[in-house]
Amino acid sequence: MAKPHRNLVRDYRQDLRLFGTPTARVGLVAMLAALVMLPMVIQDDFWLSVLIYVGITAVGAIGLNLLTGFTGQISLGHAFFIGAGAYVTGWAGGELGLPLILWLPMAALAGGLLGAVIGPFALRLRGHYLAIVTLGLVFIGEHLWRNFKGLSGGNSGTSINASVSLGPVDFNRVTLAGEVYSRNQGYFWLVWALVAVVALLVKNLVRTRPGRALQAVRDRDQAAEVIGVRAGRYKIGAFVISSAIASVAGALFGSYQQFVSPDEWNLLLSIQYIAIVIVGGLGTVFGSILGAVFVGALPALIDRFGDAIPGVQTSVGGEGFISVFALNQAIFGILIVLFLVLEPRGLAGIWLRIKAYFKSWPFSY
Amino acid sequence: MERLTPMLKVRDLVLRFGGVTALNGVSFDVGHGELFAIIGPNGAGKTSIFNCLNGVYRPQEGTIELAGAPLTGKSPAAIASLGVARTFQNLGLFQHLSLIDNLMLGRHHLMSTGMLSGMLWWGRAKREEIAHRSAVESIIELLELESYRRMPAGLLPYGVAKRAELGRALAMEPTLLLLDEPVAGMNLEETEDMARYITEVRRQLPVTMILVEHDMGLVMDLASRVLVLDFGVVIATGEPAEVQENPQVIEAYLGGAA
Amino acid sequence: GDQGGGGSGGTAGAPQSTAGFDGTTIKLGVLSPLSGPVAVIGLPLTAGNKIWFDALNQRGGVAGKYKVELVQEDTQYKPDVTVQQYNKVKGNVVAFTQILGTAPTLAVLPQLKSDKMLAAPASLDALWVREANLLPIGGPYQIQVINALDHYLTEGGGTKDSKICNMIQDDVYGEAGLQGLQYAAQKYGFTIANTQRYKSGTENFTGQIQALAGAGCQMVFLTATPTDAGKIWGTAAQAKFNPRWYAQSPAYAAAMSKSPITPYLQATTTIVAEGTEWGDTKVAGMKDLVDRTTQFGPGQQPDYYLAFGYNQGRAMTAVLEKAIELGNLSHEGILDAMQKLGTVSFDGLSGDYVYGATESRNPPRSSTLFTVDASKPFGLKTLKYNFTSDAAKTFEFKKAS
Amino acid sequence: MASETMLSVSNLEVVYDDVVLVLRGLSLDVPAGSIVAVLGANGAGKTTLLRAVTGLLGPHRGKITKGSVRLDGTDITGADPAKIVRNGIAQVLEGRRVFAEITVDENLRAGAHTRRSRAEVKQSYTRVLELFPILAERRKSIAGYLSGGEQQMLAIGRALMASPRLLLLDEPSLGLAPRLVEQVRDIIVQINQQGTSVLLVEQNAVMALAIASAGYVLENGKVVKDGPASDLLADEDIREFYLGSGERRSFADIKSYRRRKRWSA
Amino acid sequence: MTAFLQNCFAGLALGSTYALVALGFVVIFKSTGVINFAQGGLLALGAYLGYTFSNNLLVGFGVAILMACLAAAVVGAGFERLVLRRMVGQPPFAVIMITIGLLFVLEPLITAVWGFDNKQVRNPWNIHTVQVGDLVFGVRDLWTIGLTALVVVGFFAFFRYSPLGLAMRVTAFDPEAALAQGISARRVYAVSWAIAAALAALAGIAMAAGPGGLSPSIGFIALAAFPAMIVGGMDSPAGAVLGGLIIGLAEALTRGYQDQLFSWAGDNVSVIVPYLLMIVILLIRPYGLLGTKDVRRV
Ligand SMILES: Nc1ncnc2c1ncn2[C@@H]1O[C@H](COP(=O)(O)OP(=O)(O)OP(=O)(O)O)[C@@H](O)[C@H]1O
Ligand SMILES: Nc1ncnc2c1ncn2[C@@H]1O[C@H](COP(=O)(O)OP(=O)(O)OP(=O)(O)O)[C@@H](O)[C@H]1O
Ligand SMILES: CC(C)C[C@H](N)C(=O)O
Ligand SMILES: [Mg+2]
Ligand SMILES: [Mg+2]
Repeated sequence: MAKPHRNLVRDYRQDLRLFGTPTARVGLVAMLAALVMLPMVIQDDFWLSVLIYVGITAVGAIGLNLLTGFTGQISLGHAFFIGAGAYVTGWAGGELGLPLILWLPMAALAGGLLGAVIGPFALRLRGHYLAIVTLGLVFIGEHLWRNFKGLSGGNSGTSINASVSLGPVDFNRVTLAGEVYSRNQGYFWLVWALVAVVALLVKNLVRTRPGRALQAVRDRDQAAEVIGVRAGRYKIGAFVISSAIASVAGALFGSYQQFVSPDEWNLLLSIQYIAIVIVGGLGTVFGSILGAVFVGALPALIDRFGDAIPGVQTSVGGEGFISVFALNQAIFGILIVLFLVLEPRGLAGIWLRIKAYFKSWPFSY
Repeated sequence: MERLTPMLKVRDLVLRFGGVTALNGVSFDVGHGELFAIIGPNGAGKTSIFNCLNGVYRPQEGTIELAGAPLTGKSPAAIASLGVARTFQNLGLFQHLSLIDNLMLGRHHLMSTGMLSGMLWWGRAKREEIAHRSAVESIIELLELESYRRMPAGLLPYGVAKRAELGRALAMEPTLLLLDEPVAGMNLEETEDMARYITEVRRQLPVTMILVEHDMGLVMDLASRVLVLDFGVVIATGEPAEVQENPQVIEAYLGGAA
Repeated sequence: GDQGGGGSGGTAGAPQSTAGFDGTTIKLGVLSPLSGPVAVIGLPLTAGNKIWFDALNQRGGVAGKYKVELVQEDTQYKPDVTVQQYNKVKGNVVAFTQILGTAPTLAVLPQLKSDKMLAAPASLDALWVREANLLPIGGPYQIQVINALDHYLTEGGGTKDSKICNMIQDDVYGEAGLQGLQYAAQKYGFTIANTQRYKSGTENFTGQIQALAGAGCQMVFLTATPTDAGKIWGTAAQAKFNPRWYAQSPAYAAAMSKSPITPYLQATTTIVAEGTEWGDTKVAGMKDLVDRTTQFGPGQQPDYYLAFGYNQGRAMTAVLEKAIELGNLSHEGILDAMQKLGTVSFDGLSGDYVYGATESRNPPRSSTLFTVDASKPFGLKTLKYNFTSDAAKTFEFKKAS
Repeated sequence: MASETMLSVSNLEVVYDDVVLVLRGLSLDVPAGSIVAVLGANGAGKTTLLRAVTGLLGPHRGKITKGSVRLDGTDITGADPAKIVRNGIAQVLEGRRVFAEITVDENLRAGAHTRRSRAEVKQSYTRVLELFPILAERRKSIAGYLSGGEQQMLAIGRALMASPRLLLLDEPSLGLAPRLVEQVRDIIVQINQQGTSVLLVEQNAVMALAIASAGYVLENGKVVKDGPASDLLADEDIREFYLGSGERRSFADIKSYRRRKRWSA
Repeated sequence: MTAFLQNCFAGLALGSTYALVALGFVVIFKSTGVINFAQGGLLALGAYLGYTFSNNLLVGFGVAILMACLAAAVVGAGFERLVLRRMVGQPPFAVIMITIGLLFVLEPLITAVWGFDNKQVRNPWNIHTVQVGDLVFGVRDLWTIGLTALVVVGFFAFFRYSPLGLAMRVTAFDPEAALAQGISARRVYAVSWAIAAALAALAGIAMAAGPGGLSPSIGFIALAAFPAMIVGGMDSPAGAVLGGLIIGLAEALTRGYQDQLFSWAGDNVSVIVPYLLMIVILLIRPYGLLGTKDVRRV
């Protein structure tokens, strides 16, 4: 049965607010505060770099979720667009020496253009067929990167020295109230600020006209056409935006790591993104972030505390029968399986359940 | 009811699927503001007519004109923006979207927010959302769907889903509304409700309707004219009472129950 | 003979405690693929590091008094993981005694620079020679190729009109092999008749082998890692394609001397490496290595990479001792010691390396050629010991840009 | 009539998603050899009841939290659906659910999955095609392209291929032409006379009560009224809300809001 | 001409391996509607089991193959038992992810047990060859082609004569409706996973018995078999075989003629030829050469 509205809403404006309830607003403020404070509290470079990669992955995952979760187009080609973003950054930010405010949008633009080239395939292919064709994109892309030496440095890879200053703020060396913050701290802020921005943009997209259209196409594309949604146009549009976002993630990846090679944009990366999106929950923006944290931070946790786990070999010649990484991967695999058996809607589903539980608390039904 | 130029003019439709001829020379006119019913045995081609009307199927032969302009060859989306709306026999709701979003989708062709302005939200997108949201709310009120607003369409009880689909079609502000079995699977009470909504809509809006339905009570009570289809061929057209008496119709369709 | 500017090292006192050094123990980082496909290389290499330092610790440690402890992290040979792991340990090590792989090394190089950290790459790329933050050892891949070609053209029966071909892995490592061959081609005036590339992990090499056979190759230089190399040679043997094979040291693994392809390898293949054959007690360094392996790494099989890791340990020890002499084990102190380090000898396991100021570093340019011989412990028998071709002497090393 | 109880559902509670309680202690009996009708508004829990009987709650994240289902006295609560079908219960799913991608023939063959004897399968097959001549005509067609009514016939035909002792029908008349509704009604009677018990979920109360021996009215997951079909047909409320009392009012004249009858509070 | 024929033979041998892997994909897709990402992991597992049986037990190579296929089948069915049966009726996405999870578990377990170094499988094929005129045929390749042919015949018989074939298909289309027909989705899943795993094991051993020996990266071949499955049509066993052979031939021939014909396209084009070919074929036939079309109507 439908639940009555908990909070009285006076007008549609209020009803349409993203963080409409007081609890949601408190949550938002707490989250933002946590993001600002975290690098000051953690400081440890390992954890910061893990969280930076997590943030970068979250950006990319939001992009993929827009395409796969919201529009229903399975793509295994995400790694390709991520790589493209990194190389554009190497070129625009590194070689041309353009500032952050230019190379980041340029990466997005390049990704979007590539997406527009690939998108039309989606008009002809459905479901798994599309997935495998986009998988081909990863391999073809890798071939391109290896041979397109001017941009990518070919097999030897390329260094990326893009400036990360925004006005007076250099994220490599943030100075605030006389205090100097490290590169990792600066990058943390930059990356997670972008996570917030991308999340907000995508959240807005999916709750307005075009986003509804995407989801309509996902659920029933013929019915969508009949009510006036040009399904083809939206499929391509979703590809464009998702690829643009992927390229932004790639741009951040390249500029943070400062060196990239064609070996990195492989199928495993794409699969990792798919994993994030599914584990996080298809069709939820917040889930993509949760998924990225899970997929990125869990291995780091196991790595960090591997010594404490019996049977784990943390060094060559040391005791134990399984290496940390191997164990890591195995645990990761098992957790994925467990999660999905218990909650096929992913982390976001678990989150919803928790919320639902507290809504009806203390009544269980 | 006087007849001016017909709202919809269908001539000699022929639709084939491989060996099956679903429609075989179907012609009819529907006048402005009329409620026109199409009945016929299962598989006669009723839904196929709808599919031709809104561009899902391309008939091999024949023409369709809406208010004098040809529809044949246009894409479903283009036809939708000309004001042709429909409900689906097997429920065409978007399962994972809430009821409100489903209705808002009905207004898709009346809105203009693009991907970029949607992302930015503040400004155009927001204004448009609010404006169209209030239009949708009036439909929700009309169809008494208030308590289901946020429910994903996939979880709506069947009867409510049928109503929601009518709502989505109405949200399109159609000039021609195609209803494919709106009361199938409903009990008497719900059928009466649906009848009331249809009557109410006709009273309030200048909309022409075509109704496909197996519930003879509903057809006989509401329709101004009825077309009877069998194996893709029109076997009778006329006032409900006339058609009901037609032996061919009884034989092919109504059976003893009529 | 490496009497650097002795003056500054006058502070005879013990070096200050610093990140990675608590006054008694020196911690060194190891970033190596301990899992994944490249673990075949990472595991023995790291074992080599460990054998060196275990033996050193038993003798008292660096400068006779500071024990060394290795902090190992698994990189899976992935650049991004390497960056994370680097960040994980950089705060509690004085330097990295191993970072395996060209791409991973390049990925952390920017950070090495900003952290003023010294690291020893486990990779023979020519790129490293001119990097102040890196401590390379051994003759670069390019040098190995050049020496091999010299041998082929002078004693191996080849002429500059022979069909000389190339088969390389499609990545940085392969590029290094190609560069060496191109340099040799230009020096000796031959043309490369055919180059085949393959992706690491390829299952079927028939196409490439057919192409090489079709091009009439009389000699093929192979830059590969063992798993692929085994398949390549197997396919060639099966196709009855019998050119002279010269292969870079990393292509070979001991198991190949006891496999169905051993006869083929014995008949066709020469391996270019450094040092001497395993267990050759005439060479002092090898005698020590064998003894120490027996003592500290009992299960270890003879392995090319084991020796490489062992040599890395030796080079790093030299740097540390210099830094201790200078009284400063901080990151800056170690970099400074690196600049002031003279020639380090590897007791015949690898050629002497002239360190010191980055611009004037000079890597060893000698190679040793081996043939496959099942009766030897590592399956390799010395063909030509420790020679330097003229062309190798003239090869110039540039800075990675 | 002292007929044995074939299916006995007692005190059944079903919860979806661990939170939505849909059946609230529902009990119902189907005597062997009878037709029992289940009526109820949309969302009352009729389909859920059938799912609980045939073990199909799993895919919907539903669970039986209380109560039991017995077939011929043996407990089949929560048993494996395959086992339930082999024990003689077949179900025509709501919304037809024919296998869209394969032919009509293959759909029918899939329905006979649990049968071993080829000869018997052949017999059922001929019988189904006799009952639904349209299907005979469209044997080689891809089921997904059939019209709605044709698919409904296929769904019933497919269930009959299992030659069940108890047939559960979830709104079989949905979307069928009046003449076909009569046919389906006759077919149900015919199937029943051939020895199959029937549990019939229907919105078309006139049709259902006309052939059923007993009926249950569900509201909000509970039985609010039950009894012999003749009693129900005579019941004031049922007449008004399910059958249309006395002289039929024209749908065109319904203008005002109607009083809503709810049995349970 | 000799070179051409030699390349074609190489293509057939490679294609046969692809076909075996692709058949594994198809079996699982047909019954669950899901791409099994763990196929490569199962292949590696099968190969290592075969290695262990052949090298450590005193059984013949043929027996070792059978045992490995059987053992892999048990693992496949066991996976269904432990995990997949809980997923009946859940969205395909969740199930796909579960197969990825399985891959993540299999890989490290394999390397933990067998290590990373190259293993030599004791086998009678080795690098032996048969020479016919100028052509050299690897014995292993001949066996691979032969075994594939045998499996394919068995396969068609299975789908043709066993009711399980139809049950598998309808379970993929609509698991709930299939359950309602008394089709045990669990049994269908278990059987198809067992078959897929056995096929993978067979492919794995055939590969491991080749010239290069066995290393953990053997599972990568599954990636190259994706195009084979897609080209043929994801739910068509015949398509898998056809697709495997087409892709194998195309790849081998491109490799063989890279220098003469494809040098403009960059180095090592053959690696991407399967994907390019796949894209071209799909643009012409969106459901592969023999795949079933989606049925959608309103
Ligand atoms: N896409 C299609 N492909 C093949 N055949 C089709 C297709 N669509 C409809 N048909 C066939 O055309 C005929 C008419 O179908 P249609 O859906 O129009 O019937 P209908 O009159 O709406 O029947 P019902 O009352 O049962 O809904 C049927 O025989 C159907 O099988
Ligand atoms: N998978 C599900 N998850 C949550 N709620 C569900 C689920 N399926 C059904 N429900 C809810 O259970 C209630 C009963 O549904 P059910 O389908 O059994 O009703 P019904 O009597 O068959 O209705 P109808 O006449 O419309 O078919 C409804 O309120 C419905 O929303
Ligand atoms: C040990 C070597 C094979 C590693 C190789 N030089 C590389 O850079 O990756
Ligand atoms: Mg219809
Ligand atoms: Mg129902």
